[in-house]
Amino acid sequence: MLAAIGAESLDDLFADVPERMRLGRELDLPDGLSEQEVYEDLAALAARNRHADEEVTFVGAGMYDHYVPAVVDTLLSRSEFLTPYTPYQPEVSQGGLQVMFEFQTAISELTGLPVSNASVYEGPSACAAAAYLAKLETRRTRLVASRGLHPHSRAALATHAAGYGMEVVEVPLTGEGATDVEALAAAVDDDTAAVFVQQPNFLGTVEELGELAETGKRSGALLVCAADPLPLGILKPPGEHGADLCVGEGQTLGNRLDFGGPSFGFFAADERFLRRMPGRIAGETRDLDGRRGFVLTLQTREQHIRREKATHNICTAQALNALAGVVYLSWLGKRGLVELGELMLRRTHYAREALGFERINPGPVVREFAVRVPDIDAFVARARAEGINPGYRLGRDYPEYEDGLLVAITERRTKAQIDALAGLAAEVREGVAA
Amino acid sequence: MLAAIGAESLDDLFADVPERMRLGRELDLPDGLSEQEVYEDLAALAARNRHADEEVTFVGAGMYDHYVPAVVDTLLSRSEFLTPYTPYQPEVSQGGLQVMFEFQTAISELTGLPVSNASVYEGPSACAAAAYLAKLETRRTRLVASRGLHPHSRAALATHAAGYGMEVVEVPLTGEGATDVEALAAAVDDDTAAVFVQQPNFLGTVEELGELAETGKRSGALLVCAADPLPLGILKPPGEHGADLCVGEGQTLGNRLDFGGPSFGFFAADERFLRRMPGRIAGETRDLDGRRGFVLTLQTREQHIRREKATHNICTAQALNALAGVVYLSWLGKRGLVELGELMLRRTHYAREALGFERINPGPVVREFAVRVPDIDAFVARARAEGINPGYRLGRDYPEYEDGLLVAITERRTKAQIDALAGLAAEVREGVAA
Amino acid sequence: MSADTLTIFERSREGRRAFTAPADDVPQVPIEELLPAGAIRERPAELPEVSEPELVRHYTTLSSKNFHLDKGFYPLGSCTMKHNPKLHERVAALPGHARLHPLQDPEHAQGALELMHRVQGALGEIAGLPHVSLQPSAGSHGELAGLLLTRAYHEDRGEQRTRVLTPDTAHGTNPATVTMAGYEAVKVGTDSDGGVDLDDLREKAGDDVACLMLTNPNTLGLFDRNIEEIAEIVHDAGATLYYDGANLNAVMGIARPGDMGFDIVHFNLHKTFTQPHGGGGPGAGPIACSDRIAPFLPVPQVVERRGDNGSSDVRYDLDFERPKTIGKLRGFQGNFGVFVRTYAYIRSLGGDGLKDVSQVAVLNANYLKALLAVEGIGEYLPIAFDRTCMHEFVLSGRGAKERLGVKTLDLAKRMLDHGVHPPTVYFPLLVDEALMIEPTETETKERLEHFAGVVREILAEAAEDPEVARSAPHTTPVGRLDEAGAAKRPVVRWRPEAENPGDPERAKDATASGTGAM
Amino acid sequence: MSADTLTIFERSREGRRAFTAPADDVPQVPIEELLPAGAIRERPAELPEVSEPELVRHYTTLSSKNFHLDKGFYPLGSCTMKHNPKLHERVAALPGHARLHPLQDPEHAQGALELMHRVQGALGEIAGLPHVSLQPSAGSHGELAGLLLTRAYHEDRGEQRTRVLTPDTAHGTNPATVTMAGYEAVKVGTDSDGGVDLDDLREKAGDDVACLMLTNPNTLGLFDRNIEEIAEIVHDAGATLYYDGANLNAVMGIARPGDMGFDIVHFNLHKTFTQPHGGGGPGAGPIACSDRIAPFLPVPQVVERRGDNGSSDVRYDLDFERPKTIGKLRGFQGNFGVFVRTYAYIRSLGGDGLKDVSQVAVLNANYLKALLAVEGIGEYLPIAFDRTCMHEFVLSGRGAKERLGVKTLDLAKRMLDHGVHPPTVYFPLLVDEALMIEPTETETKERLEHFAGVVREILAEAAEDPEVARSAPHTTPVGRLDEAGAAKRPVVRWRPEAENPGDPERAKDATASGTGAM
Ligand SMILES: Cc1ncc(COP(=O)(O)O)c(C=O)c1O
Ligand SMILES: Cc1ncc(COP(=O)(O)O)c(C=O)c1O
Repeated sequence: MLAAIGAESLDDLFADVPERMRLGRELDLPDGLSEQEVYEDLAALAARNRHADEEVTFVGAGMYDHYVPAVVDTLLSRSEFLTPYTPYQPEVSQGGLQVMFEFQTAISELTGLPVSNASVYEGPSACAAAAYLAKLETRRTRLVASRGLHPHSRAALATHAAGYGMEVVEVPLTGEGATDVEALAAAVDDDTAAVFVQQPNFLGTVEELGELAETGKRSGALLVCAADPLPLGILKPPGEHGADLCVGEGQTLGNRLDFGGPSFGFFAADERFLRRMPGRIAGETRDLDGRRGFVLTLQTREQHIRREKATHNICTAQALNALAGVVYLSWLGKRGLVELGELMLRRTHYAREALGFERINPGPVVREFAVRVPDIDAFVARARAEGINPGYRLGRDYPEYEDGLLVAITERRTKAQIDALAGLAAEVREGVAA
Repeated sequence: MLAAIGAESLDDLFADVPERMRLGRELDLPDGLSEQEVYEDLAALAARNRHADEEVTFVGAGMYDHYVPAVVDTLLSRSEFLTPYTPYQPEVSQGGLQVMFEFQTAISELTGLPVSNASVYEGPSACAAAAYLAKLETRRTRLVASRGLHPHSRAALATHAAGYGMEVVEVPLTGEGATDVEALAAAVDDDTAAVFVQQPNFLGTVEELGELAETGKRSGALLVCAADPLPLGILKPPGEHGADLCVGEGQTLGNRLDFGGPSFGFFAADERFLRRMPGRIAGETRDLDGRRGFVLTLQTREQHIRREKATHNICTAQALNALAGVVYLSWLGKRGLVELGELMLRRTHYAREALGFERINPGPVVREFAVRVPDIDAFVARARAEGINPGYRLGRDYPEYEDGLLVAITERRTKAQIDALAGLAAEVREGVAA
Repeated sequence: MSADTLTIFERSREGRRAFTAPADDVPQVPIEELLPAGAIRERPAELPEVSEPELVRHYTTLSSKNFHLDKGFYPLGSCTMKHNPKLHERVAALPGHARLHPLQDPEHAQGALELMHRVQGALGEIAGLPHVSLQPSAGSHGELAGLLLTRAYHEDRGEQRTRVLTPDTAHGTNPATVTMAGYEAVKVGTDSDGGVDLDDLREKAGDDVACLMLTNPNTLGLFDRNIEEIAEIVHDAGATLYYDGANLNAVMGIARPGDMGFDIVHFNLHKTFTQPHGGGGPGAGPIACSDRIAPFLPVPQVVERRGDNGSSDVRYDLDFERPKTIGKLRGFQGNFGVFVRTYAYIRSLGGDGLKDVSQVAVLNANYLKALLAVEGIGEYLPIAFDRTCMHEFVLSGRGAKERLGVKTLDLAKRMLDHGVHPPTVYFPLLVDEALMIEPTETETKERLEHFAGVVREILAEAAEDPEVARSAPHTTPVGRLDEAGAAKRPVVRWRPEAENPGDPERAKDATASGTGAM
Repeated sequence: MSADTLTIFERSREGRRAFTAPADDVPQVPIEELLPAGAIRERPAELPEVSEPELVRHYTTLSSKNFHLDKGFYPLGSCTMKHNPKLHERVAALPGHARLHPLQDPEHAQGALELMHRVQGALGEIAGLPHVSLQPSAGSHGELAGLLLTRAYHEDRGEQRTRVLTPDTAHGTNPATVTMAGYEAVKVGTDSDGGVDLDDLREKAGDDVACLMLTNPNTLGLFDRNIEEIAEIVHDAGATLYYDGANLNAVMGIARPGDMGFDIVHFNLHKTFTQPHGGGGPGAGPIACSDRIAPFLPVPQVVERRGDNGSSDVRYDLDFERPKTIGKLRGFQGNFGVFVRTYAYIRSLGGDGLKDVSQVAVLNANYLKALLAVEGIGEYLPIAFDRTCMHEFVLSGRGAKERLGVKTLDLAKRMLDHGVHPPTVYFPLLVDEALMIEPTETETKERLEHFAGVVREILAEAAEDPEVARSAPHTTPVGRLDEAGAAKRPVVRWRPEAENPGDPERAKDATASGTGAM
């Protein structure tokens, strides 16, 4: 090969690299290993993590221990889905493109908004993307976010806002763990580009979304609802409540926990924002013979065409994870989604009742709720010793709930498991009472 | 649908089933479960098995703890390989058929015999299939089997021979754990259809195959060599030693342990037995336009054509497992097979030396060896307490080796693991010495 | 030779590899010091030398030349090509199953043994025969086990019987098994109703008969209404009645072989109980039997043992102590991975679910039969025996052959162009130009209707221009293949050019043929 | 509408389902008692109702319409379509990784944190920049992180800079990121050698410039020989020098961005460090930086902590206490599953293996470049800048367009008919009718030669009859698609017929177009 190139040695090919910049040594990394050894090394690392089959976990707070059906693995492992790049040549990418189109349809159905893109990175950065759209749309500079928005979403908003040249203002929660509507009304002004709320909110509270939307939009700001898509099977969709945009974390739809990623973010919007959406969008079209086909469409929004005028810089997104999402939703189906939602809803209320701790958000909750636990350190330690991870401690993110525990319920958490946790809770309550 | 059929109810469709034979109740089985629950039930069962990643296992005795590369899983899980039936329509089965052809080529290379079929069930029943071929070929009634042949193979021979109308005669092992050539010479007569030996034999001994073949074939019997295909990478192939047939268990080639199955059996033969082979054989041919293609060939041997005159009754075989075999061999490649064989060989001799127990088969061994362990119960218990399964106890199959332990080595058993076992062995030896 | 049909051996390039050996951590003794010279291989086996990407591409590309169940309709009669729930692959792959050594002591394999025990129990209940051995590796292996049991049973009673009866509709494995089990195969005729000809049976069922092997519903897809009488005749003759369970999918929870009078049953787990067929296996062929046959079952049996001292502790064990056993049919305990899938299936469905399976399988078959009986199809492909069918039915291609000049084989090949798999063809043998159609319960109404539409279209096309079907398929990776040539000059392994000079003559006298394999 | 292009929604039939709910084991309180009326969904989301087999078939069939890396050559420039070892999927799926909750306390996630720490260390070593954050979700997210770091750095020094420079060859994400980070994007020209135009750079590198974003080798596949001078100019202006790591595959173990003077680097783990691209993600875009930028890195950082009392115990933790941090870019700790694969890759290859990767990537590119320079190709597709290339190179379709009347788009579409994926087209923008070709190191010599043969054949065919290419592709599931029409009347979700009456006019004015997306 060198001869054909007209080079004498491999080194010749790197003649353009200035001598002084060459690494005159080997990279300081451990020696390479055989496949078997790498497998063993990684298996040993993995064994030092306590995963969700090794304990009964009530931890949620943004990612949840749902059952992922085998069809998802089967289909995602197909090389045809796993190994292509973004579908730049639609004629040999109809599989991936149609999946995107179907995904968009499913997200549109869930959110009650007519348009969706084919995925963004994940939940919190999806909020930031919504903020950017609001900025482009309104040219305003303030973002108002409920304290019920996931702490990571609020953090990501703030980080990105520094670039967008925007300020983030927070609206507190009421004593019942819901967004304070009056405070929201006070926070929103003529320079507010977008208002961010979350449904259910970080504490699991079912927000009065209609009221929040009405209030939030009063001065022309966009109402952005972050949502967990799974409970949207039983909750009125944000779009029907008047949300302009609905974004969120898609992990709950057939994706692994994966210590936090990769999963996918979704981004749905009202029709009028179609040409300002971030990321890939698949559209239906025809070929020269009139056959139905799908393409990446509205590409003039995107960085590779529009460059500095693009509506977002996103390029590689989360196509495979979005595929998991649409396969999962198709597996659940129209009825299954409702059944699963109702099961979670009932179990959540049952668990809250059974635990009997003081409630931080006493109103309606789905899939998650927050309570105050007397001597929370001891309770958590006790539960963990029993192989139960009892929930997420709110203290770090919410100093006002220093003794707060956020308890998540999925279809994997059976009544028996809830009862076991309730048994430990009873001990604590009695201990305190005694 | 019933209307189109002209039936009133589902029951109508079963009118032909006499009333008295109908099951007038539900089947007495537990109620059906959701996917998630079935998964959990099976995961709970699986957790009650101690598998080969949960201990350091030196157990072999016919199936071995080899590393199965990820490519095998990837390719076997493709629906295109996983879900078709036997390739009866070659035009839409070229994938499966070409795999069979490649598999046959690989087996032929390993065994040194020109023809191979596309798989039989597994090892021991492959011996029985060889016996049936020998019966059809020679019309004789005696089978002579070395005591070095796997006990399961000897048992399967006996079971099937009862149907074939044949008798099985056993040839003992020498004091060094190899087939006794003189006894073999004495056992073989004019009515002997086939002689069975194994390479390496059940104790791991490398048999003097040339001599056994010469002796065994003296009176016109077929020499059948059972073999573990993996060490054939470094051992002279049975075909070159004069074996007429070579059969064996394919688990070691990229198949799981699976508590004993499914794996595959292979069946290779000298050219002159081609039309007496059992099972499917793929052959190369052309289509009407002269394009290369593959078909199931020589089907007039088979049950679906020849019925009671078939050379065997096998129908469903082990195509998917055979695919694992050829993928694994292609992954290893020409050099890898040798490297792996040499690694096992060296580690086996190292382990035998390191353990220091009295040797049952002191001569050359590959991948496995047998030793006498003083107070074997205590030693095994001790090792298991340390998370080591030290080997297979020979007592049940070989009363003459009541204190015998068969120790298997694969590329997964590192020097460190061998040394750990050797440490325990030293304790026992010292304990006995003391 | 197009790159597309190169074998992996032809893709080999010196020095390439996917595998890297793990660290060689023991002393580097040369192989010559460890093995006698005569035992060492002189030249390495000519395995391919390829990189991982090329390995993956080779087999991925090959795979895409296969039709498969996950692609479309696959009504291969007698093969029960039902959907295999994807969960089954997941649970079979759990390390506790997939990485369990077969010689792990029972103490550390309690999960596996309990699973097998439960499968035994469930199969026994489904068959109505309480004693089960999971050991046989496939249906035909189960048949052989059944006849070896029959032999052992008769011999135990001091009887030497020499003949086994099989109907002329029987699957090829039945007579093939008879011979392998050392019996003479004797054919029994079929009556005008598609059932066993009772007169013929009575005549042949002498005291030299060891067994009647029967499939019920039979390979015509018909339930033999005379089953009671058949059982009586066979038992009166002192013979055993063997049930070929390949068609069990029709009657689960509806009628049990044991209740019909059968003594021994084999199950094709890979048919009735879902296993991805893998292009020709693996499967498993457990057997169930009545009390009188039980003593002879293979070893080991999976047994449940309760604590001696009246304790309720249960543990599972392998029982080798069965003095009258026929012995072992194969290594270890059978195709355990297949049992895991079977277990998952039975556990998912429960008793009523299994009954649903059979009911819908029969419903689907009868619906498709009705769709194919209409004008434009029925006159070309008349039903062989016009009765309510069970899970499958058999049409005759007689009409198409006579009136259109296209044979069943041509129709089958033309179906390939329509993206559906053809039915089983040319079987059962007693039906002229047979098409044996088994849709299974996992197919939708739309799929059945689509298939009927395809058949109609092909027939209409053949009425216009039969040549299209006769030269079909036209859209597959290869066209009709020369099977006769392949058998005449068999090339059954690849060899380097030098060793295996191309035979330019071979392509020339290509005469495409086809078989009714199954 | 052919059944083949039906969406999953169109396959829906009332009452079908794949899912069964687990036992509903808690009191059956009606939903109305648990949720306020206004919060309850009034009509169910119209998800499809399909059985598992039909679900599987639908997506399996869809999948088969994709070209993919495991099928064949995929020389998509700038995308580094290298083989993804199958091991990586296996280790990523280990339950200890895949089923680990992101909020598991560090004590019970030591394996994951150590893995991340090791990946940080390795990436730092490869980049020659010691501080690493794994958090960004993809390359462009890494770019944004880089500019937010730049902003924080300047602001921390009390400076307000307003412009960021990007070469005119830059990938679209670079200028797009500049705008999102609140800067003005300013273009820098390319010199006749294909490198940064130093004069232009000098002129624009004022003290209002915050950063120069550079790819090296750049998108022309050329290593910028003036990199030292560039770094000097940028640093003299007080700006940061940002390295777009998309092309790192060319220089691993050979030259390190840190040693070249870069301050911040992003890695496209999904390019250089193997991730199956998934049809458009997931990926990950970690960043590495120098000491002066480090205080601003996102939180949390994965850190190693040693026992206080001088003990050698090591534990890994998430560090949130970084006062100058830019904050969080996303939820949790980043795309951990991607890090597992990256780790496996680096561990498999080691330092010398990574260097081999780059050497062979460059060798393959130069070899293919040579094959495409010969007569019959070179005159139609001249190289844009005739220098030794690095891991990729850019041809211009100028010759083909002028002399044959076929555009680069036509050539690309015609390649589809030959079973190879076309290169990236129409990028970089400054090359007329560009073809950007990156073969990667995992391709064999035969593949490169085959591709060159395909190109030659297409050109020869176009010389005969350009229409074949102009109307290509001819063998794909669909022909050239009407992208303009799709954008004009966007249909971006499926709706039931009633809601979405077919627009019969749409097909008519179909004018196929194509873009040079990447
Ligand atoms: C009726 C019948 N009997 C027996 C068999 C043999 O079963 P197996 O292929 O599992 O050996 C078959 C399989 O096709 C069959 O259809
Ligand atoms: C040169 C260059 N920079 C940046 C990117 C953006 O990376 P990502 O797609 O990971 O966001 C790409 C991806 O195509 C690229 O090629």
